[in-house]
Amino acid sequence: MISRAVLLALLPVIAGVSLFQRRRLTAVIGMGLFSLALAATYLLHSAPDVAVTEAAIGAALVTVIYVLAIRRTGRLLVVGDEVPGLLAFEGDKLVGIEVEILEGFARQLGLDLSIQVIPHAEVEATLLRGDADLAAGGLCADCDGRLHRGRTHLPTALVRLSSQKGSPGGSRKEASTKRCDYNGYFSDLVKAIRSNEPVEATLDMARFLAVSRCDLSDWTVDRLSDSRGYAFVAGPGRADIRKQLNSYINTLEDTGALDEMIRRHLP
Amino acid sequence: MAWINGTTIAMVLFAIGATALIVRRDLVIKLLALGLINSSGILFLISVRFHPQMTVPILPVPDGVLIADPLPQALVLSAIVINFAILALSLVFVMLLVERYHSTDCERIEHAVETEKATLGSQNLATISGSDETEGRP
Amino acid sequence: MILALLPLIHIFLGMAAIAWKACARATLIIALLADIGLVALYFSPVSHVLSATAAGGWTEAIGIRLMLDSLALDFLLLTVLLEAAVLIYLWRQRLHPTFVLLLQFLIGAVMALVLSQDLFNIYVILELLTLVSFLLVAYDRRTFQIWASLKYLILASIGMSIFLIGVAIVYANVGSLGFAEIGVVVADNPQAGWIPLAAALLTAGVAVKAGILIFSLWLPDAHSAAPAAISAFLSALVIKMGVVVLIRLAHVFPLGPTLKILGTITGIGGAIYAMSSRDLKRMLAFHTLSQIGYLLIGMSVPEYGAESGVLAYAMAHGSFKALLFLAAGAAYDVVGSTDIGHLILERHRIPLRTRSALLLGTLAIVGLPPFDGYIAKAPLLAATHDWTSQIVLILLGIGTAASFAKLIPLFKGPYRRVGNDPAWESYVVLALPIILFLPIERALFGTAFTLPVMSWFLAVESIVIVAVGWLVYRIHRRLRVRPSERLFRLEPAIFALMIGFIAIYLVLRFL
Amino acid sequence: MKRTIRTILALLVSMLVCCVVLLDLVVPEAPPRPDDTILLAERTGASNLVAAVYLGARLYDTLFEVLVFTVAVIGVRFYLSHRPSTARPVPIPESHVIQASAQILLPLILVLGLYLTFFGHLSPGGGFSGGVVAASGLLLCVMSIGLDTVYKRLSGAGIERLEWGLPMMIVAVCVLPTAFSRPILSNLLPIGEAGQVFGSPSILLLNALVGLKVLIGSWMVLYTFIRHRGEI
Repeated sequence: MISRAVLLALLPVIAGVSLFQRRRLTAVIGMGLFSLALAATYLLHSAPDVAVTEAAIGAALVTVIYVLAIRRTGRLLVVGDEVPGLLAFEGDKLVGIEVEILEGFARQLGLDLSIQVIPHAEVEATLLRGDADLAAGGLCADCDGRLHRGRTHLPTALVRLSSQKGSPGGSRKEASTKRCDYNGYFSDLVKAIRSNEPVEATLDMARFLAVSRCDLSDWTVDRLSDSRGYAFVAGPGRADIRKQLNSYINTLEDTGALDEMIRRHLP
Repeated sequence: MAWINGTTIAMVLFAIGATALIVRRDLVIKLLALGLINSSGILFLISVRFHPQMTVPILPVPDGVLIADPLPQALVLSAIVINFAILALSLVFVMLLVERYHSTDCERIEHAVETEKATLGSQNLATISGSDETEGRP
Repeated sequence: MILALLPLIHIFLGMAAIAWKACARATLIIALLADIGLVALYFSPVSHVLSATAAGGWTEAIGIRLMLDSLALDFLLLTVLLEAAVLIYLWRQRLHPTFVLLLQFLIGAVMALVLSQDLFNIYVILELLTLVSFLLVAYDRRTFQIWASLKYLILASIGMSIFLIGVAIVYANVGSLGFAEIGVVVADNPQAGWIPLAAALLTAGVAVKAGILIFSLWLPDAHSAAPAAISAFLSALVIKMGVVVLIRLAHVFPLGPTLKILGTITGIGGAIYAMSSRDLKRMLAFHTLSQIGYLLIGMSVPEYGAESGVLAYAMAHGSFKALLFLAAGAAYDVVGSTDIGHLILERHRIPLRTRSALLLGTLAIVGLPPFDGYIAKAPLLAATHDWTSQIVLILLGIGTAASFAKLIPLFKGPYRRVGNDPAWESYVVLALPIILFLPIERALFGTAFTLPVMSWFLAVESIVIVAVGWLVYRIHRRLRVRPSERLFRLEPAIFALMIGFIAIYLVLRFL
Repeated sequence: MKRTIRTILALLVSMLVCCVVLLDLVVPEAPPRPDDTILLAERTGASNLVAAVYLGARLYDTLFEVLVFTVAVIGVRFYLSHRPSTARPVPIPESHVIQASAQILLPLILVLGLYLTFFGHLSPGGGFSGGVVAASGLLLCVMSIGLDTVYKRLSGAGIERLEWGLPMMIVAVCVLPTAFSRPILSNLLPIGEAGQVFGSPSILLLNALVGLKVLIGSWMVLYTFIRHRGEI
């Protein structure tokens, strides 16, 4: 009686905690655990047949196929936001300098390359959680000390873009409600600039060049620093992958393939 | 303590599942929430006529002992398998979508699908794998 | 005795199509012939072999019963008709065995559903139907198809969980899942406290599959994204499986006012969206919503003749909607787009037979005499006596005419013989019931049709409705208002589903 | 901000649904149903009443459930097989611990699967759970001798033919009684002594068919997922 009540009360807790996890893998395993607890509950509801079936199908089979689908072994998982020329959609394919480097690198390692587009601001957190091997997508700012920043493959600069309408001189209230810093997807930023929403963003050169095709007469543009460079970033404890990637980029540079890629993608 | 019974917990699970299904943007987690909603229906069906004195429906049972109704238990076996079928097939479809859009964010995918339909019209839309056009299109 | 053979033959042959890949096409013909044979038995002297049976001889409350009543017969005939038309349509195309398997399973599940008299059996078959149509919608593996069918699966699956909870409550109170036993218990004590909740759960669950506006927000995307032959099946037949279950539920539970409200919302909402849609297939999908509203209002009317009117209208709608979807698919193959403006510009390239099929479908759908749209609507209009239902029915007629007025330029000249529609025979199969509807329905339903159809008043009324619809179309074109389609996204749709359930519950409990 | 509002709304609406059902739930005290119980045991000869309902009184439901499973397997294979498979052959784990434990666990798991399948009418279990348990045994095989070896051996045994052959056989078993002018889906085989393995031959046969079908189906799903997983 008591055990049934305890188990029943435990079910929503397990389900709630596991469904609101940030990491997919934790959520999947949490739901597997939930299924197991559910099977035990069925057993205490004198339904042993159901318990056996739920344990075999719900806890084992479903969890196994979900883990198979999202596991990382044999795969080079790269996260990053779109950057025109470096990593961007062209029709239904991702193209760019970084994509080409990564494809070659993955082939060299014998892994399947898997690139996921996530908001720029979440890249670092994803790496720190260990949900990805590498980060790409026009990373040129300084990163957290625990991450391993690779060698620069393309020089760039940082540009601060802010709309004049909501400039710091304006009323504070307007500034706090209307202005949002760019932390979503790059495609959202482009849309916001096209529709003249007040935006403030720090952009790298490639993104800025793409944005500057829009009408920027209402915006103020400050050049922040010149001596930056794009690089890949590896997650904490992945110094090995940084070393391999650096040497791969070195060979690309030595054979002249890197220059050729840059010429092809950045006219 | 009497309120902690199967039906109450099943409905609480339904509420958690529905909330997660709406709030979480990650498609894989949406599917897990869908599985939770289905499980809540199953738990409800098992426990709605359950009484603590009931015993396992396997003969022989001693005289005077209530046995649990075997019919809902048999129904639930079907429902569990159906739940598995739904989760497996939808996972395959999510995999296809992620492969195409390189993202598991539901809103982003939805937005991309809509713009794709709007810009290209209904012709020449990209297929997931380009080589299958000859393979048995109806 | 052999009633269960009807679905099982399809399932067996579907599997056989994968087993002997070369014979995939042949299994479709064998299945069609078997269906025609079995349904013909009903009209023969040995019709007792199709009498009600219990699967496995379990006649007790625990078993599953199958029954061929007029509702089932109507949908069986519609299924056979559509099967023949789609078979002809697909005949010259390459068919993958998996496609044949899924098609056979779809037909088998439809037949099993209309025969079933058991709540949980209906649940299992609805799930099979969901999964099969989920796979068929995305058959070409285009991304928008995949997204549309994923949305369909998620919403349908939530609906089915709600349905399952309803089944549990019914079972807890009745101790059986057969409609007959439930009907007896409900009739014994119509004021019992469990009835509103159980009815609300069951209705809301099925409504997701039945194409009711607040619940089935997946429908426009899924039906317009699917390949043409599948769209025809889904819109003409599969969506009505939800309606079949609703009719069976309405026989048992007091659903009248609920169905009327749902029907009004669905019908008018669907008509408004259909009017503002510029894509032919999407417009047809929205129009399906508005026609489901028609059926629901018909179901809420208790008068004599209304139910056979509903059945007749379901059949009529199946025939002309399938015709329109198939012809739209043929037009798409030529023009490469289903945008109405595009089709009108390129109309000289569309084969004449396709255009005639579109014209026939349009004439039938707006309800002009003497086609089946009119004949099927007439008994409904004649049987509804309360003025609110009358007004809604008339509004729906106007909405239909207004949305199909967009197609008028498509039928203007030049009429040159261009190309050849490879599938025109399938239009002939579907045109037969459209033109010869009255004798067919009289044979099936007897006297319910003699009285109202001949009335001059109804004929004039339907012509006036079409004329008003055309005027509305002209006005609407000037106004250029388009309702937002944000509602049809996944997350708002889940919200709408749950709020809709609460609304149905409140109506059932307090009205 | 928009997210917060949406979260609160979602929570509110789903709690409302939850409360509506719970507050209005009327469940009478469950009357025991001895008549059905006796009938079930008598007419099927199975002492596990759930199996008697599942494969006896409600075989028609089970049939459609098997079809749902078949559709799922076919769907997974059809939609994933058009994708390119992984770049490299799936490796065998190097770890000796896994290999050793696989060799010990494998027979145990297979015996458990067989027990669940063949004693499903006497004790908890049945074809579905037995099949899935046996399939997890195959997964262990994959870990010890490699995916491709297992796949080749199983294909050599002709399991692809069984994949659609078994549902056909199940449908045929269900339809066969009509040929002997018995109701469709009823059992033809004689009922033996209750409580014995062969006390209920028809349920035993159906459990075996379903178990094999589920074993093959689950294996195919697992194989397809290992070979062609997507980009998540």
